[in-house]
Amino acid sequence: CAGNQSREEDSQLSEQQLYQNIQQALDDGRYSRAVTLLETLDSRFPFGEYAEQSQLELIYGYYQVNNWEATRAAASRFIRLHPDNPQVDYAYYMRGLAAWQSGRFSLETLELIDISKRDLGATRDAYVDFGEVARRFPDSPYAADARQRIIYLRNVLARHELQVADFYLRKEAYVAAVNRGQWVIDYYPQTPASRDALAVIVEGYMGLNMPAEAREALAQLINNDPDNARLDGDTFDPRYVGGSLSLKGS
Amino acid sequence: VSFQVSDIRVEGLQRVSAGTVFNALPISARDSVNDEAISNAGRALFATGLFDDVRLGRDGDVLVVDVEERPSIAGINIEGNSQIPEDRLRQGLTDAGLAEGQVLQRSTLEEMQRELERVYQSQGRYSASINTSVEELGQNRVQVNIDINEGSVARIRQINIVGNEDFDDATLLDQFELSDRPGWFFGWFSSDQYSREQLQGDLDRLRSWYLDRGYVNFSIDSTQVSISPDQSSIFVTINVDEGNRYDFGDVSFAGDLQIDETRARSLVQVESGKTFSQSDLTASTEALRQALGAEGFAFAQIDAMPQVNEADGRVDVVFRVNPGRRAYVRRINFQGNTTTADEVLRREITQLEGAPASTDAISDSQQRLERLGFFRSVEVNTQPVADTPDQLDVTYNVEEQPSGSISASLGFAQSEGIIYGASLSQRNFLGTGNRVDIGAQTSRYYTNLRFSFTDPYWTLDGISRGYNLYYRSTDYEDSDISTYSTDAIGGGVSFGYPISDLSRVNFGLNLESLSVDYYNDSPAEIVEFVDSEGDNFDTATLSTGWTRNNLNRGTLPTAGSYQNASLDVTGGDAQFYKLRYRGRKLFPIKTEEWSLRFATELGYADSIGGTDNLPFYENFYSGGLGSVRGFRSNTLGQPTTPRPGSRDDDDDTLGGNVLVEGSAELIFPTPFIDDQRQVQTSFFIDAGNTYLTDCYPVGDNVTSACSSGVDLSDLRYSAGLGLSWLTPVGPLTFSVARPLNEKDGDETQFFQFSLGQTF
Amino acid sequence: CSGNVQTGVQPRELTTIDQRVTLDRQWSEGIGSLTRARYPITPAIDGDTLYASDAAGNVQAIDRASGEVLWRHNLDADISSGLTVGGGEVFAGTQNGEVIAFNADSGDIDWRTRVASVVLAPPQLNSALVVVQSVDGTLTALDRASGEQRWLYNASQPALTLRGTGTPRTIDPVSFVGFANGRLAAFDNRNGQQLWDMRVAIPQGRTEVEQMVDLDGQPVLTRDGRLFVTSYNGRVMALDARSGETIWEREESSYLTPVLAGDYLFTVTADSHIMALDASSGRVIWNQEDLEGRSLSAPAMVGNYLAVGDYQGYIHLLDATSGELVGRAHPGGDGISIAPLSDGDSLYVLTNSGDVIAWNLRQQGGDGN
Amino acid sequence: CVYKRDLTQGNLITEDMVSQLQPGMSRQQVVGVMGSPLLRDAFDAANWDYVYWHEAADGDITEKQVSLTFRGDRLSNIATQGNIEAQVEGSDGAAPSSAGARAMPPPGFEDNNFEPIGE
Repeated sequence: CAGNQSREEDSQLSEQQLYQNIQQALDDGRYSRAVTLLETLDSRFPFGEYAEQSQLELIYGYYQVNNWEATRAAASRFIRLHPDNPQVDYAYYMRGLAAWQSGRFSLETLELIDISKRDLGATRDAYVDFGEVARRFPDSPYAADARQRIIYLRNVLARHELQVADFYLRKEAYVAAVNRGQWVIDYYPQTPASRDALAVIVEGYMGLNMPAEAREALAQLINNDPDNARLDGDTFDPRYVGGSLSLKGS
Repeated sequence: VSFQVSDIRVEGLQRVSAGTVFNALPISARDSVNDEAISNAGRALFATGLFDDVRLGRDGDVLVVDVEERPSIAGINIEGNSQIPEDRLRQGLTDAGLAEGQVLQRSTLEEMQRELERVYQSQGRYSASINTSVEELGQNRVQVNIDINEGSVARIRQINIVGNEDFDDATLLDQFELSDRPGWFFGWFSSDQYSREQLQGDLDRLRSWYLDRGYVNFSIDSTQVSISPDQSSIFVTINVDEGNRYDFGDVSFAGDLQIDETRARSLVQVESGKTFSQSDLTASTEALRQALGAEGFAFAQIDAMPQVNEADGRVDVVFRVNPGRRAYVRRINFQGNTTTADEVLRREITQLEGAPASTDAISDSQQRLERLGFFRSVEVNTQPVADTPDQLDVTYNVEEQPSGSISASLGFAQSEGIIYGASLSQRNFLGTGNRVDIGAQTSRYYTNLRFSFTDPYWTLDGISRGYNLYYRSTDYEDSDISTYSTDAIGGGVSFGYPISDLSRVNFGLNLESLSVDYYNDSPAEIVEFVDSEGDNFDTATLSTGWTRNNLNRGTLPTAGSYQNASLDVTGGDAQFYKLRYRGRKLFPIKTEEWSLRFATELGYADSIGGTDNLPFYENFYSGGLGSVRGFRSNTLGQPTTPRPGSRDDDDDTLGGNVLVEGSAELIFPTPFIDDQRQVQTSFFIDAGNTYLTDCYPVGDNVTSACSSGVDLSDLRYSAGLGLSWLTPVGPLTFSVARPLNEKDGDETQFFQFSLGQTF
Repeated sequence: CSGNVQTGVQPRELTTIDQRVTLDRQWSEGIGSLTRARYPITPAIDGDTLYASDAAGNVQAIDRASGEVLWRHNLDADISSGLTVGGGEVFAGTQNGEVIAFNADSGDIDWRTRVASVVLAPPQLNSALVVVQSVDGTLTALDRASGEQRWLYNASQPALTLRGTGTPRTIDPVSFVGFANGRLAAFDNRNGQQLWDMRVAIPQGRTEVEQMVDLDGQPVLTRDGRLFVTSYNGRVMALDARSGETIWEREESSYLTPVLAGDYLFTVTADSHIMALDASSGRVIWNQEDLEGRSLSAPAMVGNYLAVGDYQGYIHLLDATSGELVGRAHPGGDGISIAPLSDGDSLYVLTNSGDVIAWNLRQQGGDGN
Repeated sequence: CVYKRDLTQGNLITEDMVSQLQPGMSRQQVVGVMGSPLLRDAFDAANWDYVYWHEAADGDITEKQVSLTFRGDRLSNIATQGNIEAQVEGSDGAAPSSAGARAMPPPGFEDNNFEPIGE
């Protein structure tokens, strides 16, 4: 018996009037009102004239009310329903942005908490979505911003790998350390962290006392990052492992 | 026949946009089409799921597409469901594509109706009936009504097991969860409601009952379920063939065992001559699988193959072992640690990356994470690495919970009245895993400034280092602890060493400078002590302790045990030593939520060297929360002797140099609360008291009111109900307790609570 | 907003009737408990003796006229089915899936044989065999003298069946049996070969309950070779016993054995309507619906009246020709679900609480025969 | 006296595994014998290094290395280092876990049991 009176007056409006009210609410910045109206429009006229446009505005509305999950869900739905709609790059971009926001951490700006040390689920999602925008829509208005954010995210992910590699070096688990270093070089080659990854690989091989492989990595390190902190000329002094290594066989 | 399409005209569209039809139609203007292309087009349009009917025709050379749109659902109204909650129903409907805004497919509606009826039937609600109706709302929109009549549950009137010779029906029915009697408590706990799943479960229990008692060939021939004409009673008949009993024959191993046979035999619980038992077989295969898992064979498969030889009535068992490839762990990932740092988790993991996988290490590590007390839940799962079959990645998924307390402005502990000031105590400070305690508090009796910092992993091998500083000034003028006050300032450092998987040793040094003074109504003991020993004590204390712990959770544990023994030796202005032992043991009963908890705390302290008596402010106290609940805090012990002429008459206590405390608790699941990890309720019996091996001197013109010696009949007992709750602000502890052997002069307190201190 | 409507038919309140026949209680005897499961242990009449037993195997032989207990004996077997008496022996099924035969005079057990499952329907005899159907749908024929198994046939069984099993109708050459899967079959008693088999009720509807099509009654066989069968959620049918061909059929759901008297076939439907049908054409002669929903027992002919018991323990008498309610008695006894027995002029009723009561019919005033 | 766990890294290498290797084997066959190499050397795909490194609690280290060079998909050279015959420890070589005994869940410490002094 409990009908949904609350949406009574909205459900009488025609598609046209509903859309007007939505534009009005959006212009006035009354985003939660706009979101409810958009949801009504979406349920009453799923295939109406404004269907696609209203779904895009719904993504924008959810984003404005900081509802990251709903933004991502609405964006995914738009991408699924209208894969070749000219505005689909906007959906990918907003989905990435929502993941980016949920990955941020309030204290992060205070540099008190280094998010590269924390759970990077959201960061990875953002990285994938922005990658989609940059790759498939190179000349979309959002591509430039996406590329910037990709660089930032990539550094965070690479720094995370290095921290774990460092832990395993201290723990004397050298195979683990080398593999973590290798991961940075495979997946995040352009990041500054990839140079420190080489240093980790050198130190890991030294730990395993495999000088040949260590020198191979050292050669790479020297010509990629000659003034790396661990380098003094072409000898490498490790952070934890004993001894030092120079390029010329010793 | 084919023709050149000059134009395409779409009719019957109401709300679907023409664009959608055009890009779904495989034909476009100026194509030449034949009958076959037209029928494909019809099928394509139908596949969009938007149309109930699609008709394609010709008008000259114009292709006419006449569609009848499927209505879209404006709302779904569900009536009469009480057994199945509405949101689960709606979720089911949405999954099946029946949701507001979606297109109505009548076939899905019928399918949903049959599905619902099947669900009710499996719950024994045979007389349930569901009818659905669709109301037109105009503009091709419809209102869907689902009217459910759940009917009554058929009650089991009889379960009859036919063909059982060696065990009678009653013994067998004890193993069943279903019963043919209404519950003993107004049918509240009745389990005579028929459900097919439960019957299946009971048949399995019956089968394992026989298989665990040697009936290798036991079989259930058939089961009949019949219902009375008025659909209110269910009769279950189970026809069984027991077969005869067998004992275990000899045990052998086949396949590539990877561990030596003697060790394998020790793990296996099968002894020839013992009665055959299926659960022994399962336990043995599990033990072997775990042993192989520890050796890196994470994917080992072990099957126990019983071979019955009728001749001597014995069953020989062959354990066929297939170790599978040796497994290695490539990467270990963590999810959910939004504040705790990766290293704080990773250092607890005994399994390393780039190393052989050990199922023990992987599951032990989950336990270690849980014991940190930072997480509400810890789950672990392993995923194989693509195209490298013998490598796997391990992911620990944690859900963080507040692991400390921030009581910024106001705290209240009954024994000290209102506490002002701020205190932050965090066991996972900013997610670094370090334990930080910063506190500034003043209350009626004391001012307390403290700072302590401990890093559990000063070295990666688990050596911990901690240091602290404190300033404490107290004035026990009219509190229960006798009438004197002490001011102290001190600090120290301590180190902890792991000496095995389970236990640790710690050493520490603490320097303190303390001053005592008393008031005119202070008891004779204090005055005499200060007169003879002085009122200023600069001391250094060397402390060493041993701890063994395997509680199953860091906070509110329900299983495992914890022991801590410590010896502190103090030198300087006062010389004394203190021995302390704390032990806790928990036995989970049925599920983890019920458990029995036994705890004890014993203490003995005495002066050495130049000091005659243990300084009274170092005495043990008893009574109150975390000790003997139901008695006012710190009021158990020998009475003090009032000095002649002093007006103080209520007999405070000085505590004692011997402490005996113990408690037995039954922890039960808190009703109406589903997250049992944040709350713990229990019935308890506490016991305890403090004693003085020899009374303090009281000077010559007074007779001491204390009687020395430890007399266990003086132990005070109390019983009551306790609740601890981990709130975001900090742990909250309540208890209501009634003393059982209260003596005159004891001060009791029925209701006690405290915020911010875990006991 | 919508109440929880109880499905099935609501029992009707009794209305006052003009009592043209009174039932005088002759004698009554406590037999013992039929247990919560209410095992249908129908007593049996042989000559002057009535044999009755409770579920624990306490058997009694009672003189029909006086109600005096001739002998009492405890069989070490838990009885589950009605009793059948013949040739000085009494046969019954046990709760542990056996069939037992015991001496009608002393109560000593002659033989006991394990069959596939519990037997609820009373064993049926012919000169050489004892034929039983067990709850798992298995038809077993045992040698009447030794109890050895001669042949067996097992029918397919739906997941959910109605409580109770079809009682076979056995004569020397042939046995006719209705199964829980809605089929009726005829078997050659020599070897258990199926002579013919036909579908009486077709399962329709969505739920397992609506799809039940048990033939729980006993087929009625006439000397001239006609067979009358009832079925749940199915049809009442008349068939040619030899070929199985349908003579007539009516859509009517019943799980009780009908009674044939002359040209009248009386059947009690699942909704507890009592109907009289013309045995040759199936036409409805009368249809008494006043006792609707009262979970009536199977009917029995006594004199010119039809007797049925109901769930509140009432016995109702109907005039066989008009269907009018003409007599009523109320022994109570927690309801009557077992069909009353009659030898033509007195009536024997076993109540659910385990008392056997004998009744005599007395006319009121002069009319009626 | 600090309790240290054994530390194992890399693939478990045994004598009979190495003895089964001969030149000409395909990469797939090598994986069949040795398992897949844990140490990934991205600089030089033609070379697979199987490394075994075990450091016991008391500090003594067992090391084994098998470096295989491939020409295309065929194994061309096998070089070994360290004492290949040494006994190979499983994971941390902890005491055999007898199923029955482990009633209580395994190790850890409650409230990371280092009591700051003076509380």
